[in-house]
Amino acid sequence: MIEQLRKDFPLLHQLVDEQPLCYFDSAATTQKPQSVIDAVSHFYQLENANVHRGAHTLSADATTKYEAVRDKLAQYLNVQRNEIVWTKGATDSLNLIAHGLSEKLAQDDVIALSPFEHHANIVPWQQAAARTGAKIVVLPASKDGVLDHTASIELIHELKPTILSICHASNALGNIHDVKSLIEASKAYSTITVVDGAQSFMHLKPDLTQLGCDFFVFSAHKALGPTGLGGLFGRFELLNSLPVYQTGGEMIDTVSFSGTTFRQAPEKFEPGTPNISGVLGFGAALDYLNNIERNALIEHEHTLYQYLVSNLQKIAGIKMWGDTTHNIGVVSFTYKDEHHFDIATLLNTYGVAVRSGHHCTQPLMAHLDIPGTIRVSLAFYNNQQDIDTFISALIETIEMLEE
Amino acid sequence: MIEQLRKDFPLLHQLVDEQPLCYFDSAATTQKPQSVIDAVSHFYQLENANVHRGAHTLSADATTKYEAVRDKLAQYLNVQRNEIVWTKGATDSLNLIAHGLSEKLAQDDVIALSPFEHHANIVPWQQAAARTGAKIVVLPASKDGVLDHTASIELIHELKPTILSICHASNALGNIHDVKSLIEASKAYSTITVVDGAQSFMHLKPDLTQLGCDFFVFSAHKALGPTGLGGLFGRFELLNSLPVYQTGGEMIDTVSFSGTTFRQAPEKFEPGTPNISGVLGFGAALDYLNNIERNALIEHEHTLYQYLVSNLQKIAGIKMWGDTTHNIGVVSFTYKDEHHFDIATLLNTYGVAVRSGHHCTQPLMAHLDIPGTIRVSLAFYNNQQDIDTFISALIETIEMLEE
Amino acid sequence: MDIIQIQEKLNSLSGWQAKYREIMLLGKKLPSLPEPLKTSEALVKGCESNVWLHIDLDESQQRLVLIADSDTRIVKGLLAIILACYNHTLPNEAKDIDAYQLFEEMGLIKHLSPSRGNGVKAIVERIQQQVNMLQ
Amino acid sequence: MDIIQIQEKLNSLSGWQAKYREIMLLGKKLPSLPEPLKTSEALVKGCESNVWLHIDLDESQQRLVLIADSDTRIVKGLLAIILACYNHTLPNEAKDIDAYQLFEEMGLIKHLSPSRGNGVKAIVERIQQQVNMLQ
Ligand SMILES: Cc1ncc(COP(=O)(O)O)c(C=O)c1O
Ligand SMILES: Cc1ncc(COP(=O)(O)O)c(C=O)c1O
Repeated sequence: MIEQLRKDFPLLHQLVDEQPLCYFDSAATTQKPQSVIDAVSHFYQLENANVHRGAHTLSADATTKYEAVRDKLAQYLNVQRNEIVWTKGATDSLNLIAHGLSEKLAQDDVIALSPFEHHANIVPWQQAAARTGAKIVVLPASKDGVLDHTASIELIHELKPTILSICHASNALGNIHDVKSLIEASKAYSTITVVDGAQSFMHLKPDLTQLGCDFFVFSAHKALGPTGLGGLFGRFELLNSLPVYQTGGEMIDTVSFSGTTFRQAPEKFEPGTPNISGVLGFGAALDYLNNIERNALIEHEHTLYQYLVSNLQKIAGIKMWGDTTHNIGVVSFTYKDEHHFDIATLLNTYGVAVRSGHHCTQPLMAHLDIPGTIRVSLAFYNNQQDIDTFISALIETIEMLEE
Repeated sequence: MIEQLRKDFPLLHQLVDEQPLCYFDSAATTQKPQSVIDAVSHFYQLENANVHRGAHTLSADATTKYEAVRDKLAQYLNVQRNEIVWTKGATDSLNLIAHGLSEKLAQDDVIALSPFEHHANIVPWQQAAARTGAKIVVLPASKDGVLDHTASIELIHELKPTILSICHASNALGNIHDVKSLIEASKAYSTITVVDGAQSFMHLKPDLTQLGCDFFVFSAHKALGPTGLGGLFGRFELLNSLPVYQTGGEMIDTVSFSGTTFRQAPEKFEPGTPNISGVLGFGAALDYLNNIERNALIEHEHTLYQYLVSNLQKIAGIKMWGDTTHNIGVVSFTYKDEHHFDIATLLNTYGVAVRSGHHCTQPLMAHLDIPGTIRVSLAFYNNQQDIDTFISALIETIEMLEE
Repeated sequence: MDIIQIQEKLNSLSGWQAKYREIMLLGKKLPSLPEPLKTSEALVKGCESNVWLHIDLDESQQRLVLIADSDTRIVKGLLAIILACYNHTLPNEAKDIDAYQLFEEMGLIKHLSPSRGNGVKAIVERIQQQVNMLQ
Repeated sequence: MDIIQIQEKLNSLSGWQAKYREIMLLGKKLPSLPEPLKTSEALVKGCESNVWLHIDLDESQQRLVLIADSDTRIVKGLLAIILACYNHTLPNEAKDIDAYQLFEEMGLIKHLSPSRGNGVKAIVERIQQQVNMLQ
């Protein structure tokens, strides 16, 4: 099955620096199947028009197709279509939410975050805290990078946070968090719960009704879709109660120089011309994800991940960080005191594309007390051959460093 | 020449409802040349990677190409590369600027706008005014929709606005404003000048150093480029002095739970994964625009526009709004008391794609005292045949309405 | 004309121009709403043109009475078709009327697009909502 | 090794692994910066790894003296190459050194990419800036 799916991803068959590519940077951005690429081209070649405003056929058709993807996405996440807002990406989504929720924050209110958060799920809350006098509290985690779930629940009971914002899966380490139980614990205090689903959207296909969160954010480019697009889910009542964020065309009801009235969610939060080709391309990505046999995919990713972890365990001096049991398929490692940059750069000479550094999680690196890691992030389109290439390249790299 | 260029635009050769398409909605969004469509596909097929963070070759190459487009754009506008910020579109750009400039506004300060502004250049200022107690003043214009330039300059001298934000060309009527002289007049009072270049970017290729504005905004999709991308120019000192807007990855220097420091402009304003394919596609659009012989293009657009206007003048009952002398190629008209929607819908049955309504300029429509217009907006890829088809369709439409 | 006749008529016409001519004729025949009835409550949101709609139950027979108007000829014609679908039906029957399918059969499907230019979709939704409230 | 020798050596090696091995060797030969000199002023922004750089003029000859260090082996090697370009040149000469072209000739061009992972570009820019200030 996987060899069949791999054929759908043209980039995987490229030579990079004259070597076959082993792409292990899917947590940064996934590769795209041909059907997504074609959907974007097709739009520009045959259907391109602005949406929502036109009496003409092209515009009406573009609008219909554009809005149909909202339905498709709502279905993927098991929520309602008017609870979906299109944004520029997960970062944009989190900014919108943190801005909107600022109104609900008062002096000394608690915003609870985990130490695993991406900067995009930290800095907007710091800004909100600065505006309102709220304070940020960080949930406890082990020295190796695993959330202390029991202590986190206790802390929630103790602090009764106004907002809890936590990643469903960590981009730096791949850890999957049991967000459902954290959300449940918080609900006793009417905590508003935000889930950063950038890394879980594709790997876990979360059922948001089951998760019970108030907000959920993601980026299309991390789920086979085009760049420049993301979105958020917000429970309708709450979402619609947020103040407007960006303003402009399309989101207004009436405008005059003496005053302006706004539409309901989701339009209220969608000013300006949207990323139409991005949405249509993402529609094709959702089709692709819906058509894969999910159990087989999970099975494959799991086998691959076990294989990767067990091979790394055999190499003396390798330290793997985080939770390698509940994981979306990411290994973040260091080798003795060697700098991650050297290892990643040398691996690259073998066609092995990994990411190195702090992965936009500086506070997590500070918590682990390391400058950064080498991150190998898998997707279903990786195969065992990729991992074999990586392991032998890593062994040679280490030899070179030890010379 | 034009027939040659038209071949580059695949969509123009489509049948819509089984009729050849006459696309007159370029002010809403332009069609895309094949080279732009190819640049986007090419990126996803061969070059797709996230930018700015990677040690691996794909990522480094994507970053190089991505940043090269910033150079290309800076050159197109005749400014420096660190004065260019990528955004989601003109609306996003205006929100960023209005948010940032709020800090420079105090109670009763004047924000001067023209009556021609798109909602995207009104509502963000209304929000800024509401936050700060500043007030919005509207420059004077004639009943037919032409800015009273002399009276506007006088008003600037009288009010000494803190901010002047005005469109270079009106999207609803096509009027070109002499923004240079308005900017010059304002400079005496250190007015911060913002030019909404959404409509002028492609048609006028503005030299911003010559215009002398402090900020300039545009959308890629209105200039042959992909959707979901725009940008802004800001004079470096001023731009860099603005507070951060959205926050997250990439725009930070260091993040810790005890505090965060930010980078300089433009990175400071570019959190999150950007619209990479959009930027590369826009690079191809800029190449395309740079390669057209501009004088021939202007000549062609001018001839076409004259032809359109003179043909419309022959039809009794047609009223054309705005300034048909200084115009980017837009005719906005009404026919007696007929509703714009009926005319646009009937025109569409002839394959003629026009826009109808308020064009996101409700205050302008209120000023003209009409509910909306039918807008025919030209681009260089239109030809005389398009206009002949339109005029005969319009005549038949009118006959049908008069029955 | 009842809805069957309208359907037959529209189906017999080929080409959009002919269809729209007929639709506008239907609109012309629809009585105008007196100005006092053009209230903001009656205004249907989601249409770029103005559409006013009133729904009530006929006291004696408990059947639906709809009156509506628009400032555009075409939307008024579409309103005439919609009214022909729903007028004089029982609320229970109205709930089962699939205007979407009817428009599809008449080849007018694009008027149900989510585009804001015309609001047939919004009108039909408003009718269904109010019918639910009437019961 | 002076820059000519380095260039010859690197050109003679085929394959990236061999080149990087050589670059890391060059780095090993570069003396480490004493900790007190690793100041935040000396830190070059725009590198993901830490790079410290000091530039001064040799009193007697008015030639450039550069010392630098990095916490990564490869960047340290690249620093060795950059230092070999600039060390002991006159400020006027330094301004004409096109490190970009040199790196291109050595096939190391990708280290001048605007990617933030390595900051050769930032380092070269810092040198040019400081040279300008020294004059
Ligand atoms: C003059 C003007 N300003 C701003 C905008 C907003 O552009 P966008 O919708 O791409 O954000 C438009 C587009 O309609 C415009 O014509
Ligand atoms: C967990 C997490 N949150 C947020 C983001 C930000 O996503 P984007 O850069 O697409 O806005 C990322 C991407 O790196 C991520 O992995």
